[in-house]
Amino acid sequence: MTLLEFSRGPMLHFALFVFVFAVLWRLISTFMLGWRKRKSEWRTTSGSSAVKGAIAVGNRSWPHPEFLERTAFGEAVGYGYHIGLFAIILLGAPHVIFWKNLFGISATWWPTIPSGIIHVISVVTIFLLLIATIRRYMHPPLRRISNFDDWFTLVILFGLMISGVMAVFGLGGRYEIILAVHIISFNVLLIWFPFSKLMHAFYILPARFFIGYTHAKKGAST
Amino acid sequence: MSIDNRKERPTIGQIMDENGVGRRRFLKYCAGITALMAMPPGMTAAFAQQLRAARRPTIIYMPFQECTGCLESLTRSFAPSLESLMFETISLDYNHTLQAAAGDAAEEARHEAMEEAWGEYILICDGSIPTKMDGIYGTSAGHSFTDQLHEAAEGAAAIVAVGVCASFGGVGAAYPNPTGAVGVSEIIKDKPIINVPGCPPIPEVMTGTLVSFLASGVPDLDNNLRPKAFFGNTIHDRCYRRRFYDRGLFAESFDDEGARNGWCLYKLGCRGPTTYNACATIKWNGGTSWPVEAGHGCLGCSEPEFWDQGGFYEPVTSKLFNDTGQIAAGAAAGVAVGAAAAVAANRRKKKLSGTADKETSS
Amino acid sequence: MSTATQNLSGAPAAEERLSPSEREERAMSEFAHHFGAYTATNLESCIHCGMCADACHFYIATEDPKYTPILKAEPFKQAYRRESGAFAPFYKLLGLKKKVTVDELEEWQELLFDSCSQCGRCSLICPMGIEVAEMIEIGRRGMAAAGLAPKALMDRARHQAETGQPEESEKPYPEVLREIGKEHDLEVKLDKDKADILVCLPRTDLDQNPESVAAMIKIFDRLGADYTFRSDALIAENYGYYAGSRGLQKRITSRITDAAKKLGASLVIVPECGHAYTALRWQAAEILGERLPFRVRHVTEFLAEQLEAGKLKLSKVNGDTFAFHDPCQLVRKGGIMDAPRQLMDAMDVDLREMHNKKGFSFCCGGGGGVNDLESAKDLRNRAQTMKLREIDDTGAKRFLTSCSDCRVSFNEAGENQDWNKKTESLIELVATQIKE
Amino acid sequence: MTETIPLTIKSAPGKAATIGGGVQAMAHEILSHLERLHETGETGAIDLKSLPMAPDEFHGIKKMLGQGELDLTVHMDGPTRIRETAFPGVWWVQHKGENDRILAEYIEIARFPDFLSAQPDHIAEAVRHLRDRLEEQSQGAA
Repeated sequence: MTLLEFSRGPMLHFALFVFVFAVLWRLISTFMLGWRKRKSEWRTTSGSSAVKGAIAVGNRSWPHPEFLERTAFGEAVGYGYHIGLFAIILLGAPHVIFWKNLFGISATWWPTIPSGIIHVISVVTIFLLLIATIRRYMHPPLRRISNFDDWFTLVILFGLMISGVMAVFGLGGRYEIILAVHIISFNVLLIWFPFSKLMHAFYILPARFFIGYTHAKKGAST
Repeated sequence: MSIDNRKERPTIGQIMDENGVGRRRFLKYCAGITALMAMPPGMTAAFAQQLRAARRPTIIYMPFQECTGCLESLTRSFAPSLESLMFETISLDYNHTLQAAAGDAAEEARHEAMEEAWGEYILICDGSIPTKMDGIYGTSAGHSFTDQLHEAAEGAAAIVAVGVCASFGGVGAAYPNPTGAVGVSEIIKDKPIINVPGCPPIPEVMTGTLVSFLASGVPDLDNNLRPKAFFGNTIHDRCYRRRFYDRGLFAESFDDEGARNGWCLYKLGCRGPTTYNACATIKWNGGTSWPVEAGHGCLGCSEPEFWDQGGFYEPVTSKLFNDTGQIAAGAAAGVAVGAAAAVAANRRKKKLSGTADKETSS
Repeated sequence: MSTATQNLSGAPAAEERLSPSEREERAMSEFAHHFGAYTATNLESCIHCGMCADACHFYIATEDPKYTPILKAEPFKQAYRRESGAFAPFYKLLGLKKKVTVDELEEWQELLFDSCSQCGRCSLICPMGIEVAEMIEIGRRGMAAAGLAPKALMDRARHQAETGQPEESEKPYPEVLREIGKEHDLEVKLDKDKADILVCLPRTDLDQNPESVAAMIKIFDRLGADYTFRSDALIAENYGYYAGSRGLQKRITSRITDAAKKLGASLVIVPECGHAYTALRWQAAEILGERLPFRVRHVTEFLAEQLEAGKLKLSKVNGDTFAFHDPCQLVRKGGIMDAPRQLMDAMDVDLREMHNKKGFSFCCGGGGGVNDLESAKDLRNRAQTMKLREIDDTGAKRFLTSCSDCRVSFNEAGENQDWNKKTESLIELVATQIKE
Repeated sequence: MTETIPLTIKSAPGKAATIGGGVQAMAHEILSHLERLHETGETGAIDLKSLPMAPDEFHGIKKMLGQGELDLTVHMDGPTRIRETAFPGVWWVQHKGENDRILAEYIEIARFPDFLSAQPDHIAEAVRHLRDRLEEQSQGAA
């Protein structure tokens, strides 16, 4: 079995299994920890609070202008690499094929972005990730609260991005080896995902909803 | 056998002169060869000089588990011209399939040829070698292929494994590999081996490899023992459809608009990105065309495990998840373990917060 | 457990005698009380983006990374990861999350008390929607349980739980109230047996701003409300909440809720005090575990209702320009978004808004008990400097707010920095403009 | 001394800029070879067959290089065509085999195409031959 076959065969299977298993484990156990019944006299009904909660899910994506002066740079970098990553993962032709094969769907509607643009996005995204990393190291509060989780996640992302770019541009060795390294880093990401901060991809929805909901009940700012 | 019975052989230059081949004709031939090998054009004259000085080689061609496709390809490589003369020059002193002699006479001829060039001949192997049950799946003249290979390899200057079978086992070694077929390099470890894989290999690549060996010995090889001159780039790197890949334009089926427009065949399973060969530049049938130009993706025939890389029509990145049961099991287990973890955590919470709760309830 | 009851009995030295392991156990026990799906979601969500620092006045004023809000919640987070999170057994088994130790808690005392005024601005900035302030509040509760809350707060909380007022005063506060009434020629309705409305007062006003107390009396008189003050439930502040002690907070809250129930009141008025509002409006029912049989309203909220009902008539203020500080607990966290501005509008106040206003207003620097901590003085002064500059930037001549604790803070800052503005009470202004 | 020396060319060099990046890159590579030839006499060559080029790029290069004074065709197992481009020192060499199949095609940067020069081993042999001939003659005379 070649490295490539291993990476997209047994290892991918294992990684997907771990991913699904542990993500559900973490989410289910979080949401089953019990809910406190609140007894205060609320300003709004549960229904309209829920609507406000749903709005908060979207609203929090855009920072309040009051904070922008201090956070604009961090926001821009964060936004930048998130958009970059999603564009590459969801709209890059080889990835689209990967997802289609993974889920066994034909999905002819699924669009792709021309590779040339994806290449540019990739390089920009790596650059932004680099800035984010430097910022994490240089910015005092960020550095103070960073832990292994943050750094290791960045390492995986870099591995993934750089191996991907190398595979595409035919750098650093034979394509199938680099491709295998790329897929292996993806597998590592899948396995690491449920145990790491990457879970924010899932928690972001309930967390934003809750703050929107509870603040709406008090009439507090969201 | 020993080197005592060796015979002196003429140089290629002498043979060319005898046949009235002009020097510039020869130089032009070499320009073609060096171009094939992606050598810088400035090297042509030096290459020609080296080749002229080389002695006419003895070539022993040993077929094992093969289909004769590679030999067919090789014999079709040359238009009736100087190239055919080159082919005659390096012509085969022994080849089962081509020679008129058969049986004991053929075996005798082989031994004679080997003896005359002991330690200097080039051994070309074709086909995989079965190893299971002491190699009884393939025998010839009462000897197993493994034994024959060992014997022939002993006196060889170098071995050229022609075709994916001789190189990596090929179709014979495909799952479940009932005969235990392997490539030459799995058996012979003490001789220089050059793999020229393909199903079949490009004829020009075969002759190019031989000629370059004559001129300058074992060429630069990759980690699969293939000459880098021919196997240094992927099909994808050199493909004329590459720009469609770069622009994200793909044929989705063999009869759609994309296919008619000549877009990239990646999604239709083209193995170009992981296949190292020279089809995209040298092409086939004397430079007429090649599979991708004909509208079909590369099958990856010059790669190890050619037959076991998944369906030909599944993209390179595919052959992924097919066991939804496993995922469902993972999901179910995740839910169950998550719920159990929550129950345990809640129990732990009750235990831990006992004092605190008493405090507030008091 | 005997230690628990001792704590509640209020013996001053009880928590000082605790052994380190007892402290750890009690902190853990309090943290565990707050474990649940809601807190878990908050704690699991953090991506360490550090943005909350950019919302916090203490960080902005000092640029010291230890004041990053989410970092203040670390002990609680650590306890959660170790004991309640999905992978808690592994964290515990592999020692990835250590037990929260006394040393750590002691280290965090400054972060949880001195450098957090519970203003909740960090909860607004968090891109993940984490209730950072609430997580810090739980940290405080663990500290209080472990007997590690600042003595200044704990002693006052205990005193208030026992006697109804946080500290001995020269005269008991009901006495002070009566005297203020006499001085201003107002009838003080104190200790009526039945009344529709129970009104509380900030002890800081009783101590330092008698005008403000008089204004309250005057306004309720003019409205002809059926109200009373109660000696046993006069003080609005809740030092139990400041200290983070659930037990003491509950006892102090009960003084007011019990009195209101006895009165048969349908409404309890929280005076100009932000934390009192949070404690009574949003936490009383939760901490008592029951729905309250009366409504709780802040005085500005109540007055705005009266204004709308046409019962309150105000005359116009002329000339001066005003700035207004939105108290965090009332506005950002309490949801009183419009009431103060409705009142100001009715008086035709020429309001010059600050850059950070309403829900985004910066804290006065002294809320959440920070004003009571001597150790926090320097830190709060630095935060106040920033705030004063923002007020001056409005160009307004006069400065209003609606929280006595904020006034204490601004007065202190004004003295320290030779600030030329006097912090005025919105209620006092209403009292002067109220029409017959 | 300001007047320029006119180059003798048959077709003016085309404008490369209108063709695209690949042609530009090729032009720069040729230029650096040409500079080296000019300064040190070092020759160079660029293989055209091994470059994956689109037909329009290929024609772009051809158009850019233009046509110079010489255009020779040598028949030898198929035609070999050697063209001087509009830039002296830059040669376009194309070897075709039987059936017009292109064996090799390259741009050579040299004073004179290598294919046309006599090679050292050829010359060595020529020396021997001529000497043999002279000896034969002198023996015959004797």
